[in-house]
Amino acid sequence: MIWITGLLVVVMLLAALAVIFFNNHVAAVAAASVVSLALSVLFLLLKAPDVAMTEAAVGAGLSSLILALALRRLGLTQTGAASATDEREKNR
Amino acid sequence: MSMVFDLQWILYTGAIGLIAIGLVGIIWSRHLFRIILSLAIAEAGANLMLVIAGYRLHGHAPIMVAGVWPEQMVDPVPQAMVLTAIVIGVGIQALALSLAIRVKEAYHSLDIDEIRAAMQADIDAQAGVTGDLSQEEPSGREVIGPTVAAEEGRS
Amino acid sequence: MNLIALVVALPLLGAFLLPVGARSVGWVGRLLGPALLLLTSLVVIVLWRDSGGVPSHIELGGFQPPLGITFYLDQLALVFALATSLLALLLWPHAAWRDARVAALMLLMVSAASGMALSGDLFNLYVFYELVSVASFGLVAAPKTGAALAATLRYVIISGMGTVMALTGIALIYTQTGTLNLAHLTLLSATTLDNTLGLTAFVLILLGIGVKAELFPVNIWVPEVYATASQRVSALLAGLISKLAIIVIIRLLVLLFPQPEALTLLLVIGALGVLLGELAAWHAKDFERMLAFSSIGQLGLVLMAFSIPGQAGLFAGLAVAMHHLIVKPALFVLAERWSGGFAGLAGAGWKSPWAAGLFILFALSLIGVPPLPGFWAKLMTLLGLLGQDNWIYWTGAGIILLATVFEANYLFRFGLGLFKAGSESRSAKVPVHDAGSLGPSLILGAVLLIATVMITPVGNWLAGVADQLADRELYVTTVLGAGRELP
Amino acid sequence: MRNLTSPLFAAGLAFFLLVVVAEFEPGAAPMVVGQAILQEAPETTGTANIVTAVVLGYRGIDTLGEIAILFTASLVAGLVLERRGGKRQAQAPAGNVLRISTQLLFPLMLVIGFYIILHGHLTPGGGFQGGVILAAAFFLPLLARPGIQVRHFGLAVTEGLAGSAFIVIGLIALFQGGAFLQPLFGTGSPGQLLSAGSLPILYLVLGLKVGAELAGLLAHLVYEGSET
Repeated sequence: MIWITGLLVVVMLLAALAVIFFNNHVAAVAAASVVSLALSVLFLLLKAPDVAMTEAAVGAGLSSLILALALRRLGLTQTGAASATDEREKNR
Repeated sequence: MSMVFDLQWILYTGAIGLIAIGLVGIIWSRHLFRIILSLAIAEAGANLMLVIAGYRLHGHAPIMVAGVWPEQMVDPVPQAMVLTAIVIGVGIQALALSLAIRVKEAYHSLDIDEIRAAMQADIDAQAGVTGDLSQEEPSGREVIGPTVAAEEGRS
Repeated sequence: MNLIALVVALPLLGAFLLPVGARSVGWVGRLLGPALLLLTSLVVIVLWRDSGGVPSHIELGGFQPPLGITFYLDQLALVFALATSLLALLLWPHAAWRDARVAALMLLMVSAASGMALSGDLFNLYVFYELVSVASFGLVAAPKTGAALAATLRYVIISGMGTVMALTGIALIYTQTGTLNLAHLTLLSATTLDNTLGLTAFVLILLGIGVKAELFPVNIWVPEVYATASQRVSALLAGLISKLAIIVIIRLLVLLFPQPEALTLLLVIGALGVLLGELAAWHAKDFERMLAFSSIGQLGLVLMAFSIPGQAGLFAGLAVAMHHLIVKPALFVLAERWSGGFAGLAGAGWKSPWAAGLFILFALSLIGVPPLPGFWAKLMTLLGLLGQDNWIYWTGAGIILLATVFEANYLFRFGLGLFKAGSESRSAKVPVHDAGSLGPSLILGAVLLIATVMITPVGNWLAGVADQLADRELYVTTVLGAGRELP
Repeated sequence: MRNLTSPLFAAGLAFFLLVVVAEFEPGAAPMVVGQAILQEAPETTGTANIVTAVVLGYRGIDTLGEIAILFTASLVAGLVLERRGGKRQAQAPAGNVLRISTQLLFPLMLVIGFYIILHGHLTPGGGFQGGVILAAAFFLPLLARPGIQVRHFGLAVTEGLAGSAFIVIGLIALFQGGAFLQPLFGTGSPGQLLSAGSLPILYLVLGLKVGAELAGLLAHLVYEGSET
């Protein structure tokens, strides 16, 4: 139990860091859903099956869908050309 | 005992780590989309913190099954709270994204600082306080307003 | 007493039905909201009369506290529930007549604000607080100009940060105590929350709820939101919602956090708010942002008053808060016609003498000119601060006096500007008030004058409210009963 | 400046929180209210899933507030994104595979969604989780056939009526002399599908409302007022 928990926490925190540091927005959304999935398994380990189900359905599923739709509407889906903002963020 | 403590410690590191990473993301990023993502991360951390608050070692899920007594179950109350918090979180996320979509259309930028500058210019123009003073002397709020002070405060 | 749940349930029901109902039957959209608000005000008035001023509680869902959620009905909760309905009725926005969705948002905000006033459960308070937030996002964004949307987005992000902090604070408290009922927490607080953890939780909740209370580090949204939102929405946010947030903070402080450091923290945050708010207001060049910054300053003053230990502090804080609750919405309603930069308002007072008179009345009360209620509120705060044998409190008193000088300066400058002889081209464009834009201010001005005349009974009543607020034992016995066995 | 100080601030906060939580007794939640609810919930509410008892019974008003928040968020998203005379975004029609799989999936997801909602008082799951699946079920056709007309009015009616039903059930209890949102119709025997009185009805209503709101949100994000 303790090893699985530790592994999950590490994966979760790495994915969370990836959300901030990935320059690609699509990858960031994917990382965010990895956070949700890891969290959902953690909830299951913590004997919270209701919460785990909700986190998986809402956090990993619905929220990613909403983010993906928003990405399209914001015109951020193209992976190659980084926008001006991205450039600035990289340069800081 | 040390095993027990380690588990607790790992879990809290996870929760607090998520909160901290999320807060860093919110303050540090200038890109709106990234800020909204970071908000979700921080919220996830707070949710995990709540669930841990109700965890009892070697406990069972709070569902009546033969052979499991209420004394062996984990606390159902934080779980109910987290259900609520998760749904609230996704609602606010969708709301923020809708706003971001429109803001981008209005200001052609997703950079929070550029948007803020454009918004201030807009507000000043609408209030009719541009032109006369803004060039040579910064308006009062730029110098002393809580905006500046608050950013010092929160960083 | 169970009927008090209607105050939360009815506006919510109305809000759920409005977007659909208004599309089928047009007049529903226009009348349902005000009618429901009248009804909820009546419910509160009747229940208040029946209660005779004695606190009571109700159990939602019929589950005994501390298991279920309770509403606690003391005079403070009832007066804020009533103020919520009445102010929303008075400031019912024009846009709500055209767009049923704005009416629905107003009703949602009213429902949640009443819930915040009444709730006796930590997490339930958080839920209502979030509902107030989300409804206010919608109301603020409703003009849909680029600036309004951008301001709302920044407001959403700051509120989101606050949410995370408040939730973390609640999690800390729950981890330590295993309960959420405020009365139960009060019983347990002496042994479980009087430590670093308690203080951390308080700071986190203070920062979280402080977003709505326009507290110092988390108030960067205030000027831009009030400058872009419709003035009536700003009036509600600055007048009512910010006070509710402060009342919640103070109730938690009284019940759960006995640490003296918490009071000092309030004093420092309040003093910074007063100083920065009033200075920024002094620098402001348009009416709305002047009001916005002045509102930050006033809320800092409220916080400073509450930081005085004991019943005296609660009394002073309530007095300042109630005064601001009346004055600030009235001023924002005046800004409805007098929107924008000072230059464009030169000579506007000649065209709308009633509005100018009202402005001067409210300004005098804000500055604290006797015999207006604002004077007594400020005097009590100053005396309370000076009565503490502590240099920090004395510094606080000095800051208030200094800020008052600035406050008087910019308010007089604006008042004089109203009567400046404007150039011909400008005076042609000077906006004129009509009955619709003056009405709410007139009513609030009348309330202020009545309070001026009846300052003794009003003061005595407020002292009674403060007594109830200060009485932790009363809260516990009212909700949990005396000597009942608790889990 | 803020790119250096903000990580420091967050690291400081994290460290402080860790110091605070390190004081906690390891592995043992205080279980004050939780234990009491675990003991009495099966008798008082008749649910086997005690989280459901808390969500709909003990903390029912929280849940009401929560669906109100979701309702508000969806309302505001609609308000913000709506634009008069806006044209649809031109989309490439979906391939056959997606269309056919959608047609197969739709009824399946409906069944699963309602199953999860209706067993919420017995097993993990309930109104929220089922509602999300319902929303997904209604969203799939949008992906497969971009031209399809979103029936906002239908969604709004579902949303409004479901939300009102939740409150009306609460008010019935109030006017029968009980408290607002008090569970009705007795408890039945815990573990049966037809048990727990009015709680499964509340969960059904909740699921419909959550589903309609989320579907509305998604539809707003896909279509309304899109440029070009």
